[in-house]
Amino acid sequence: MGLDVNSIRSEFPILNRKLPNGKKLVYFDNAATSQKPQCVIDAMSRYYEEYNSNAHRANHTLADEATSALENARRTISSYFGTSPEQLIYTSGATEAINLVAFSWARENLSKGDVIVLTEMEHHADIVPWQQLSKDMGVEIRYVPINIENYFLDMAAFEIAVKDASLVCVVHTSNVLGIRNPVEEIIQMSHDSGAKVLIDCAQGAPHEQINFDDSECDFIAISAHKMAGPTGIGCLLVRKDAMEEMGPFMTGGSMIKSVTTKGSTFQEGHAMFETGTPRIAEAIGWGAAVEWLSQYDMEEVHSHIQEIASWTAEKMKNIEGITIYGDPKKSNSSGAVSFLHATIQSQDLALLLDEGGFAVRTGHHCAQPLMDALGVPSTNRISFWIYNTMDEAKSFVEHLEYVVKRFS
Amino acid sequence: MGLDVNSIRSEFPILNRKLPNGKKLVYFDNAATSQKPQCVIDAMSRYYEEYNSNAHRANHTLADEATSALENARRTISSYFGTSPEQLIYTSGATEAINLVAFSWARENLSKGDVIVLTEMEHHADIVPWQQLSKDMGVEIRYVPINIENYFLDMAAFEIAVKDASLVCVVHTSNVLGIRNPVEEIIQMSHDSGAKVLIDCAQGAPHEQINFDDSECDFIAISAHKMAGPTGIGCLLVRKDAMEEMGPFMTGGSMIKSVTTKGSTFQEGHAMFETGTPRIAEAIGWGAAVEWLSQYDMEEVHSHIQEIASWTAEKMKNIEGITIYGDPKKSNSSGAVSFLHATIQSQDLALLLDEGGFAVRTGHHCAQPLMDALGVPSTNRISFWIYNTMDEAKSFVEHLEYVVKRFS
Amino acid sequence: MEQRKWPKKLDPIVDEFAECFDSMERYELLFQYAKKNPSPLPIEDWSDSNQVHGCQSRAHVSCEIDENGRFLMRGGADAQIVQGLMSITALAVNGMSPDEVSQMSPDFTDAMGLKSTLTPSRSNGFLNMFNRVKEHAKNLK
Amino acid sequence: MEQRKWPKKLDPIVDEFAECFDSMERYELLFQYAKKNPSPLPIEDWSDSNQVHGCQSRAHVSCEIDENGRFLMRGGADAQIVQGLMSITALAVNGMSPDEVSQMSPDFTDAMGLKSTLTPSRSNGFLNMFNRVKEHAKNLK
Ligand SMILES: Cc1ncc(COP(=O)(O)O)c(C=O)c1O
Ligand SMILES: Cc1ncc(COP(=O)(O)O)c(C=O)c1O
Repeated sequence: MGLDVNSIRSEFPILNRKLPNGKKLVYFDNAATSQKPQCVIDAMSRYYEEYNSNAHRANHTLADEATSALENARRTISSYFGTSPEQLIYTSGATEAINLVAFSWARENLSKGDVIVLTEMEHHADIVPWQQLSKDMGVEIRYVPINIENYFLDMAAFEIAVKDASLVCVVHTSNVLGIRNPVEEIIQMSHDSGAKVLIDCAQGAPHEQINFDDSECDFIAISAHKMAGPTGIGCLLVRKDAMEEMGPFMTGGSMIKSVTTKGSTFQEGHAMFETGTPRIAEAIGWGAAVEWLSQYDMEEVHSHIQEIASWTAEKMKNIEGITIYGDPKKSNSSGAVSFLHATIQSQDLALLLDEGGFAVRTGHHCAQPLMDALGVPSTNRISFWIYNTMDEAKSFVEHLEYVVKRFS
Repeated sequence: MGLDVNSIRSEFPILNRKLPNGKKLVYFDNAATSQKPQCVIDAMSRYYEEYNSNAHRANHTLADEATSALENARRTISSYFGTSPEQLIYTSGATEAINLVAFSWARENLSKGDVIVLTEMEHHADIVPWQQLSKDMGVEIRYVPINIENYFLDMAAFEIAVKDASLVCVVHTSNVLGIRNPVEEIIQMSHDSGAKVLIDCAQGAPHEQINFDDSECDFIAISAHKMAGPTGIGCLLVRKDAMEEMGPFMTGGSMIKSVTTKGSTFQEGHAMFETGTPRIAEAIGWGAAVEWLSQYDMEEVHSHIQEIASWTAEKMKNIEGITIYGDPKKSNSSGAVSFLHATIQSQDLALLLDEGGFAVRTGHHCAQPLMDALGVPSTNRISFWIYNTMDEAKSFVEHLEYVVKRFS
Repeated sequence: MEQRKWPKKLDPIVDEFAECFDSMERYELLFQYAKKNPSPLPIEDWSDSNQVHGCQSRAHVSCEIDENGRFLMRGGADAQIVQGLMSITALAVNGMSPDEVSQMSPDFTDAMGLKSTLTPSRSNGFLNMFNRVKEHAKNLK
Repeated sequence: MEQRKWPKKLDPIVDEFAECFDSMERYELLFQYAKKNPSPLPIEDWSDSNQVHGCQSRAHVSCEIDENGRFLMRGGADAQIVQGLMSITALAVNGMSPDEVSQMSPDFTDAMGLKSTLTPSRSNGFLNMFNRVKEHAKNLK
């Protein structure tokens, strides 16, 4: 069968976009955020046009419809991630999800001297909350290095670091390198050492089918906007026993059972962690995105992306002065290709690529410790998704060759 | 001139909604959330259809456009609230805004024994975060009672409570009673006692023009969704000197200056409090909402609402068994009318009103201490906004009379 | 026609509701049934342990097996609509075997024309009450 | 026609850019100007205090008044496009009075056809660099 990429593209209005300079948009910044199919955009508009209402305590029809839609979205999304609605806590994104673990679980269950294992490959979202915790509580942080020959985690170092650890926080797939970490092994080894595990699936979820319950992982953080969903929403998936160990984080309406001037009691389970007016339109939009995605076989989607990425990387290697960071040919790479040119500085290159219509991310990608490990201040990064085509990749390689010839 | 309410209504697609039972929707649940004009819905769709991209570190055209739109929205919104963009921190809503003050300012600047003044009229969002702080840090909470004769804050009690207080947190306008508190006086008295002031403007912002800089208030919390904006966004407005006293709250990307495995340094000002992928579509939607709202004179909007509310309340008082909580005739009431019937229980009444097409909120309205003060477990509440009409109010009163006749 | 999944003795009640002219009449009928609770739970017996959660109004249910080994549900609620549904449920389940109760479906409310009033996200708690009764029945088996 | 708000000596440069066939040619020209910096800031003088913030690439600017009371801007950047703009800015401001510098507008970049490349949200920092120079000028007045 194969994916019908042309038909998929036709569902994304933005992919017809002409840039102000007349060039057709070639969107290669998918690791930063994905584009949205019309059905996702429409699901949110329909909510606002037909049944917008504050959810919960529904005593009127609109509130009933909004609440049902919110909770149906929770069912759709949790089931897509292989778990039950009770294990899903809506957050504003992966960043808030990780902060939630730091505030609700770690502050309640760790104490001075306890060890948290991170890697050099983490996104700042999975570093800074732990550094803050370390400052406040005196927990120790160990960083597992990467092997800069093959860009893999140094699993021998991990094995040592995980001893006596209480919490292990690892990125599923690096947003810079596209490297997919051996999370199954990491979860197993962490549990063997008695540590809880948080996997940052911000990049993983758009590229493979995550099965939370099967993974036996304790916490998984996900952002909707990188997987065809809207901005402003994401989730933390939490195993039952871990959830029972969590204390409240942000507090206010909805998460309470009762409030008096003497004190308050809280809801149990995921409801304790969701306060204030819910992200109703966002949840509905994400639900629609997940429904849209679930019509495709993620392995097929992955091979499609992988084919483009490995072809592109191979061609780029032949261009004078280009260095690639990561191993895009590896079959489980997410297809993010980080690169630099020897003489054209990364920002200059970004502008020269933009001039050709190519949306390419440039900078430290919120992963400065990884940049330090690679010995560079920044990289250019192209990253592909379901709607990208080999033709786009070809035109990119041509434009890059042209730019390098003219400007290096 | 007067408002052209019919023309305004035509901008809100949902107001043409027919409910499943064939009745026309009459939306009287505006204090829970407002409806959105087409231009707000379209602004968000347009973002997703034409220039969706992750913001910041913009090196390509789409990212540039998204970042500009995000920051233009900040300018539009902050200017509407009479302050500069630097004083506005985007949050997910008023609840997160208040939690931000608790985590970032209070935890840094208060200590055991310090006094926080609340009122009995607060929404749970402005109670529970302080109770948590009290549990964790031993700060003392004083609740200013309301006078249950006229439903006003007991300002004599406030005057006593504010002595030696470090922080005063007061709701601008009660979501249950519609009562607008004398916030100018409260701010003055608090500052005179050396206390900082947080005003919860979730209900205030949709009903009057908030001028943050002029108010001299230290913190103001606002939700977009109650003022024609989307779900999932709101803000905390913070005075410059208060912002300088705040420490980081949630951490991760964007809010940092540099991250190394040794430690991190943070951005200054509002950027320190915004981490992760921004609520881009939401900010754009809220910006459009504020632009839409700013074509109207809020005093005119207020009189329109007030006229409907006071007329309706007056008529309701004549219905056998109806008690009204609050003083909707007061000229600065927000037009929220809380009521109960002597024999028809509030939830039964809600369903009977819903059957007529009337969306009415019922419950404790996240204000259980206020319910306790009023001596009731819940109320029914109707609340009006710019697009409501006297005809809707008339049909509501008729239906209520009919229900009371038939079911009491 | 769909199969009726409720005890035969509910048929007249279901028909009575189904024949109502509109929702207002159905509500009126529920208000009437609220007064016909065959086995009320006196207010002084309303406790935290027999409270139905997720119900915005107060609703309490307690179940037992009577001397003849038959199921007996006692209920009370401050909202008439919930109370009416409780009465009807009690009329149905009282006298059944716990096994029969544990297999009952709440479909009769659909047939009564109350579907939209009783969606899971309406916080009137009928479904919670009903599930509570079935849980009791399972535990009493 | 819009009034030219830049020093006359920039006219030939502005014209040179305005006559470019497309953006690629303009960028090429900027790369060339990057090499013609009249007053470079040697890398060993790049410090935290003269770094231009909000600029993703490294850019440093330091300003002084020379013995003749004339403004002198020294700059260095690792990105050629920013460096090219710095060179052109230096060509413009060097030799001006601080007062003149503090009143300069960055409009010449629009006339050069670089508007879309230099929006405030592009993190290439040209505007930050330019404002930094003007601030210096104000302080040196
Ligand atoms: C007075 C008041 N404060 C705070 C809130 C909380 O706002 P949100 O749910 O948008 O965070 C509300 C809204 O319900 C409110 O009415
Ligand atoms: C690996 C990784 N973790 C975490 C995040 C943070 O996600 P968000 O910005 O949606 O909170 C990102 C996205 O940039 C990411 O790539």
